[in-house]
Amino acid sequence: MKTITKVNKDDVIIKFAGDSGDGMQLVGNQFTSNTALRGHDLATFPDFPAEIRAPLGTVAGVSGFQLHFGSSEIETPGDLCDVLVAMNAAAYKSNIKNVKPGGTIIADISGFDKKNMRLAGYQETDVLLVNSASTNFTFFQVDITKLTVESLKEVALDAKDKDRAKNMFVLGLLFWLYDRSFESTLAFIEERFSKNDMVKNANSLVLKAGYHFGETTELFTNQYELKKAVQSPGKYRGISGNEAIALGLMVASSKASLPMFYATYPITPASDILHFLAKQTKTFNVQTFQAEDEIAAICSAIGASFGGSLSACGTSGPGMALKAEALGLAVTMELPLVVCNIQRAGPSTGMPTKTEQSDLFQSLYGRNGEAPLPVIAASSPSDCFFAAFEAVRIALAFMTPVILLSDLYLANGSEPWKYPEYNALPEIKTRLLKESKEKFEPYNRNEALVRNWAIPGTEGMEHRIGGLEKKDGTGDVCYDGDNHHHMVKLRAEKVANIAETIPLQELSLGELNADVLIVGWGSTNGSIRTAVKELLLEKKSVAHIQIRYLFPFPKNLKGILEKYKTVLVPEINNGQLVKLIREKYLIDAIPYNKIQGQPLNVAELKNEILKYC
Amino acid sequence: MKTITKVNKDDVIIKFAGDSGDGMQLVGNQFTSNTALRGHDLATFPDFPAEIRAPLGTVAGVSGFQLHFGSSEIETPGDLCDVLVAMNAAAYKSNIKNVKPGGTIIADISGFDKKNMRLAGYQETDVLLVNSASTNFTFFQVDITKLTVESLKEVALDAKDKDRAKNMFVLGLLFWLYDRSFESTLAFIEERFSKNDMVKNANSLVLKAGYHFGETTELFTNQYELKKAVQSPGKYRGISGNEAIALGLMVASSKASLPMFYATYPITPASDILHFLAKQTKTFNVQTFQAEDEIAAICSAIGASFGGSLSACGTSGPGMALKAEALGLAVTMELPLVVCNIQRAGPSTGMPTKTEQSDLFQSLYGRNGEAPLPVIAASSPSDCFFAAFEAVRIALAFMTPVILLSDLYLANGSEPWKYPEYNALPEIKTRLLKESKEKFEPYNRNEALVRNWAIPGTEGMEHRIGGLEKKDGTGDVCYDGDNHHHMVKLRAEKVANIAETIPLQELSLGELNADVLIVGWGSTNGSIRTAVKELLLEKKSVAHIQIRYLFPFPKNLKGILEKYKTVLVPEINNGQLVKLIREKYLIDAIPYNKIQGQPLNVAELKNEILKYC
Amino acid sequence: MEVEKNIPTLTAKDFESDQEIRWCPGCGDAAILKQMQNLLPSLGIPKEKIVFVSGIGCSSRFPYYMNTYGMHTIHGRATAIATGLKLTRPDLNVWIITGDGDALSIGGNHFIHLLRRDLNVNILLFNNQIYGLTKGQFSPTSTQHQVTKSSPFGTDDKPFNPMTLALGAGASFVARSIDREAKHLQEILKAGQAHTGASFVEIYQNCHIFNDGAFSMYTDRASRKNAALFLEHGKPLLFGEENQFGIKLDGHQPKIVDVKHEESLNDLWIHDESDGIKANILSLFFETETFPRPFGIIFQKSSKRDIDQSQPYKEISVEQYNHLLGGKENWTVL
Amino acid sequence: MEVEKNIPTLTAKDFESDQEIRWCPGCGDAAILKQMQNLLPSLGIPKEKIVFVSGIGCSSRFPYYMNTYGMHTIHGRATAIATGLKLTRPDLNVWIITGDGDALSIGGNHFIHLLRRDLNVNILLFNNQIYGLTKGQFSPTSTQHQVTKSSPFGTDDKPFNPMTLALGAGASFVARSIDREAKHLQEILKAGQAHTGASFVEIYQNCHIFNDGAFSMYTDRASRKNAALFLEHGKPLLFGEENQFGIKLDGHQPKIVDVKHEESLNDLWIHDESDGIKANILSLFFETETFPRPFGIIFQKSSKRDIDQSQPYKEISVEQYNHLLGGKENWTVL
Ligand SMILES: Cc1ncc(C[n+]2csc(CCOP(=O)(O)OP(=O)(O)O)c2C)c(N)n1
Ligand SMILES: Cc1ncc(C[n+]2csc(CCOP(=O)(O)OP(=O)(O)O)c2C)c(N)n1
Ligand code: SF4
Ligand code: SF4
Ligand SMILES: [Mg+2]
Ligand SMILES: [Mg+2]
Repeated sequence: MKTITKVNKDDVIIKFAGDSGDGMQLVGNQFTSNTALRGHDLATFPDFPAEIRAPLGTVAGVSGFQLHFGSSEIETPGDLCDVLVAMNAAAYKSNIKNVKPGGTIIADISGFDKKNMRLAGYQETDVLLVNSASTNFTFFQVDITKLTVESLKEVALDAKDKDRAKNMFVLGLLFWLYDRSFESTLAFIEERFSKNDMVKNANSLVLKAGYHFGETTELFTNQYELKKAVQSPGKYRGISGNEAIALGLMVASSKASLPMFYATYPITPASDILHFLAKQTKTFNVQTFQAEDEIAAICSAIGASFGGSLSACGTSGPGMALKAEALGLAVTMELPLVVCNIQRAGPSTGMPTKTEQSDLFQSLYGRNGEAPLPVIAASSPSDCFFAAFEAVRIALAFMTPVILLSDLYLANGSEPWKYPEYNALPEIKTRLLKESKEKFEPYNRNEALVRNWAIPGTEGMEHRIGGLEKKDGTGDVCYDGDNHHHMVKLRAEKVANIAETIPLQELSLGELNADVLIVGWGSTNGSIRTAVKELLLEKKSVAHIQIRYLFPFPKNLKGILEKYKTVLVPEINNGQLVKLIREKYLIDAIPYNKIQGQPLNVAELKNEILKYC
Repeated sequence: MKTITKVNKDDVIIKFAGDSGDGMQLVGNQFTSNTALRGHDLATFPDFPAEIRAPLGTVAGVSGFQLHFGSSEIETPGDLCDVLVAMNAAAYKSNIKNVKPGGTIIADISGFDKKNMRLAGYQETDVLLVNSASTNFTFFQVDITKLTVESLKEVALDAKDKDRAKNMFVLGLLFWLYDRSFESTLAFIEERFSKNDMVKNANSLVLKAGYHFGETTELFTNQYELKKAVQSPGKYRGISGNEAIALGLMVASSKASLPMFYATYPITPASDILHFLAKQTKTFNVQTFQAEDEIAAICSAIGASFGGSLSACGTSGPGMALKAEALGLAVTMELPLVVCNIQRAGPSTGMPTKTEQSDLFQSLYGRNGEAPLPVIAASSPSDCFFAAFEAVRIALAFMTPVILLSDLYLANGSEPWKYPEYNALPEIKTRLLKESKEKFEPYNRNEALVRNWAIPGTEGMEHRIGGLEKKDGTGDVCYDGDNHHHMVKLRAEKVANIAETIPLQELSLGELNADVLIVGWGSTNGSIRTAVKELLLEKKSVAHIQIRYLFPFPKNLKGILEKYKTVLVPEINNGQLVKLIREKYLIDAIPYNKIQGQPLNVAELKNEILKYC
Repeated sequence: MEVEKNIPTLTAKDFESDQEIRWCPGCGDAAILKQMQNLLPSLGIPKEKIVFVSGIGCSSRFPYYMNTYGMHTIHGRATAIATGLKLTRPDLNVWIITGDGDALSIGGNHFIHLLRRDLNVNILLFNNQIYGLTKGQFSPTSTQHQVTKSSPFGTDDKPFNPMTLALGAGASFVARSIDREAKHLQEILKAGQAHTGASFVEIYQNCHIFNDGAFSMYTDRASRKNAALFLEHGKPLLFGEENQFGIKLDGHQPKIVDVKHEESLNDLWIHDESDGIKANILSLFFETETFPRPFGIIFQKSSKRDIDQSQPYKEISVEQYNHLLGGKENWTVL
Repeated sequence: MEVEKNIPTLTAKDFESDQEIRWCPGCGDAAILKQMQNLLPSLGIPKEKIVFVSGIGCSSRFPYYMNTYGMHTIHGRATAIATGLKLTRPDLNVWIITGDGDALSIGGNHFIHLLRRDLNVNILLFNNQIYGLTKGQFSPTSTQHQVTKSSPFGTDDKPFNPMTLALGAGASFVARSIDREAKHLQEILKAGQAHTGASFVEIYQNCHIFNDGAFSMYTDRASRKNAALFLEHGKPLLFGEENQFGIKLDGHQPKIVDVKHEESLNDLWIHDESDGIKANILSLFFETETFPRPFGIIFQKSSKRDIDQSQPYKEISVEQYNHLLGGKENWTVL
């Protein structure tokens, strides 16, 4: 028997990459849940090809799944990976530049034959997978396809189906490498293929074959071990950003005792919210509506809101553009509504499968006239839950549409989440008015300038609202100049009043008075935190805040910003938050922009920060 | 015969006001063209009721026309009027607050009977039209209706038609008061009613009756005289902002040797551009297309642009919101296109018959992703011509959509215009490519980063473009992160390059280094100029610039702004340009915002400026 | 719709709001408003359960004048807004008020989708064949070659046939009436309201400011009997001064016959609201010069949609929420 | 369209662009592409005069693969974009490529308006009854109760009948074909192209990833002869394994008859493309379970639009422009 060395690691980044048909997402997800159950912290990010099924074996068809796990806090799926699993030459080609120097590549050599080399765009004479000083990688060449088929020789599946099981071989092999048990995946196979014994059996066989291959082959002599992360006690689950938004909306509307109406039109990367919610419609007070377009989606949501539902929409950039006119209507009508924009790379259709945070300005200003509304952003997959919950709270407390910003990276990424008990979450108050002594006037307001909400069916409160300017109080159509000035100011003030109900901005890392403050928003949280943490370890004078409330800003933001010589604002856009800060506080905040369809690279960000401290 | 005193005046503001059916617009227009022919400078502004025909006699149904004319430069139709012509109680009620202390009111007492008083919302006991120290107005009560009918007793028209001619009586009377000849109006009547002798005759009779009434009645003892304005020699005409835009687009496309395509969906206050252009389609190379909505309008314009037309759209706020998504497409496709936004009061439907400048942010930022495009604004009715001409030039020189901002006040207002000869206007260059030695690549660029324009029908240049991110050069679909970053930056830089081709910002009034600089944009030019001129006469240290190029800004803007202690930015919105300046130059520019659906009040603005100098 | 007990008897007056009517005096819209106010008390629906939803246009001012719940929204979107309202509040009685531009130009898509979905709402299209509010441009129902402000040389486009369009989109109730026929209009509104599913009623409405007399052939004494065909279920198709003309089907082709001379009444086309093919033939009369314009219920069938009338708020247990929060797979850190 | 002289003879290959095809291997879209590339050389239109315009969806990738001018635009708007192109460039040969979501969901309004305006363009609707590109949500042509990613319990909505919708919007050419019938497809494309006015061709297209087999009854050996009815102008309506079934019109009602036993061929419904009423009856077969699905040209009539084929750039004199600039009334200051 071979000697196995146990190697300790703090964290590991693995990228599973193969053809769209190779089942890499499944491998990634299985390895992830196993990792989570093992008690490591982690973050994942799948990257799908733009095409549904690009031609087999081509770079365009590569599907990947990146997992970062470790024994301390994990903030991002990581820049460069320690281990690349490449199921074919195309997967190798599109990922090799993202492997750490000294990293490991596990390659299925069946995927590197002449045909696959050609499809990936290599010359027949190109030499890959060779250990050499220049590449500085460690290559493990395994004929995974062949080994899979061999392990199934007793099974009466056809060749294609046998071939398809090769992802289980990879999974088994990695389970061995990281010294895991494969019970969780066996259970998964049991459930998933419960209706097809043959396939179930085959998958289990191959999974075990992969594991045993690791155990027996001389190729691998190391096994990697990581300590459990120190996690605060509680109940955990894995969650993606889109699932978290769906849950947040559902739970919040229940906390407000309102039925929920989710109106949308499919668009990447928002569609999964619809898919998730649609499944809940029989069990919970949720209705989903796939409208004929984004305009109809938001309009139907406005109709439902008038009718007394908690209405929400989900979309992405181009769909958001189409909602502009109706958002203005919701502002004037002062109806509650949550619009989730799961951003992707623009402009126009842009790169629908790549991430970006370039719709902040659109959220703030993309409407005709003065139509202010609150904008908040989520900063991690699980944070999407709280952001959605908060969006609902604000919409109902202030009778206003709210824009909630997420993005493709949060939507598809996932992480462990210490989820709350339902009872631990606060109730949400609404402005619903069931009866009134005086004559009901729809635009009568409370101290915070918020109007009441009387819904059809409520006797004696019949009233009409609309998109023409309205007289404050009565809500009658009004063309008076002074009233209009008053109403424009009032709508702005009402939104400004939200600042009274939101938490003060907290410093996320570092000290007040450090040399540099890094100001982020949204999904850059992980990258920025990682960079700043590392710099703090290097004793650099740097601090970090991540702004959730983009409009209005927290009341103490100015005070924080003024404490720093340098304010650096990294964004995955061409500079938007940085402009808001410059304008509002007249601070010479510096933009840092990488617009490459992916999360900020931590190493590059660190280099940038180092220029200022 | 009575003695007539000739009174000299520098300028006069007259407001004609009556029921929608009273023909006040016609009176206003006739008096205006007479005034222009007489050689005075002038500015006019009609204000229509929001309803097509609100109930007769009500305040909602009042239609007005304000004319300001004089012997020196006239910048605005004026805040308060010297003379109010009130055809009924409602017209009186809605305009009396805008008459100067000491002003004159000419009232048709038939319009102040019990019924009209009630319809206007007065008590029967209310006492109007009475000269008293407290009101400080001079009232002339004339039974215009009765006098009109009397002057037509020989004419076989029915009572209703006779009644309708009363506007001619008013006109005649005012011609006498301002010592005019009525020949121009006689000629107009001749043409307008050429097909109906009876009506023609009646109108002429009444016009003369009005004039002679002035001559003979003891009521009027003053006649007012104004000197001719000192105008630079040349050919003049009266023009409204919408006409000027239509002309500017037409002439510019001809100067570029391109057919013009105007695609739109009717909306107040932009529709008149369509009405004007539609009339030219048989004679000029102009095609108009009334689309099914604003999305179809801009999309058809994009299609026509791809086909080699100079495409333009006209709309207002809500329609602009609907164009957001397609504007992004035009940005990515890098196609020339001019979109005119004739702004009105928002948000949502807002007040469609009131003016505002609140769509600046929407123009700059109202799209998904980073989708920069140039934005320019017109500053007076006649300036709309040059702004449109310039918009076309930029669109064609830079292969980009351009947003041209006007507003209801410019659109409907009019002024004398020293119009250019066709040959005096410059040719416009396009990026049309008819042949090429190398393989044609749609995203190959010149030094200014502008691509070529090859249109269908051009052999050998077949190519495909679209809204997905494109590889620079070839234009192929491209998901590469570095290319995307490059393209985002490139699109921004291309627009920034426009600053190299636009005039430097000029100081409009005052000195560099004055205490206060007033920075305006768009239609506020007249009000600001008037205020600043008056303050300069009062020896205040104040200066004024009006920014036409809102994105990108002129290169020297920073230099100008930095010369002043105080920068005050008056806008008819809640503060938009002011934010752009603050953000870009980190200057503590101060907003001044009046959002009342009408031009800035000069007196109020002066008071505001006085706070700083 | 379940009619609640003990509703105080309402009158037309109860449905008048306190807002001054701002249509041009004599506008057809006002006549339609009146019939609506006359109709509603007879339905026995409490005021607070009724919602009028409109887009933008002269006609879309309608909700302001109704003392019920109402929304005056944005151009073309009333149908979409009403869709969300009705989906979430099937207990409400929802009326959509829209114009020819609002419904068929900018709002065309939501219009056909609402008919396809066949929600239980009432759509009233005030067709004046012009854009009233924006002062006189052609609409998608303006006649071909019509001269308007935006078509000084006449329009190029042929108009929509709103009936074939609605039928083509899958409408389950299609009818036509006219502002000047008070009684007919009220009956049609009532029938539309009684229909379960989306009812579409096109109402010819005179805009005497910008398109006066567009429908005068159907209202003028001299022409109306020859130009208009009033349909009644189960009755033969007759028209003309003295009902002297009838229509029969020769195979699948309609023919006008002189009843007095040629044919017995028995051979005539008997109107059958439920016959989709006949409905289509009737609606195609629009495209001819020879056939009279049909008024009345052209088509009515039972809706294919499972219409969920009551959607009670479910009581969900805390456990269910905790289960939802916990997802499929979770673990405990101690 | 005037065909220019001396065009070098083109081959299918000339119409292939240099872009790699990125549809799922086996997608029906590729089969349609092939037929288009096969067809175009025979039309004698120079490559540079042809433009393909598409929206967004799997099918909308089409223009990238055609070596002609092309635009891949935004979701639902291909029809609107093509409208502007064709209005200003009537000399071009314009093809619109769109999907069931693109044309009938988000783009429904432009679709019906284009048919109403009847511009001389060709609209090809790739109907796979699903959203392909966004990975499997239902579309407005998905069957009622279809289970998809966004309808885990089945859809509530009934689908559009694209044929009645197009006819209802005033289409002058309406046809149906299917990806698997290469020859039929090519013939229909050719006929659509030959039609002056907007031609609408619905093409059943299999998405074997998200909605496999949606049309297998029309392609499977076992069922196709009974399920599909291939129309030919002037020929009787026959279908079945051995053409044993015919359709006749009993008055205005279609009936299926057993040709062998009951009826002589002479009594059968003879297909007449120009008969709008028959076209509607044919298109209503879609809504039945008993009648076969018609393929071929369902309707074709001459367009009502005055189609201005050539719109030459006018030479305008400087005087004309000076006159325009001077307006009606002007004066000179000396
Ligand atoms: C997005 C948008 N585009 C355009 C308009 C301008 N607009 C208001 S009403 C209207 C058309 C009115 O015609 P119709 O729907 O037939 O109603 P009518 O006034 O004739 O009753 C238009 C174009 C608008 N308000 N919003
Ligand atoms: C404004 C907008 N909304 C939504 C989308 C997302 N989207 C892209 S294609 C598509 C539908 C595709 O279905 P279909 O038109 O039937 O084409 P197929 O992919 O089936 O060929 C959707 C919803 C988008 N690109 N733009
Ligand atoms: S313009 Fe026409 S439709 Fe509008 S209110 Fe007046 S008459 Fe009625
Ligand atoms: S998803 Fe369906 S429609 Fe799209 S390319 Fe694949 S098979 Fe074709
Ligand atoms: Mg209308
Ligand atoms: Mg599809």
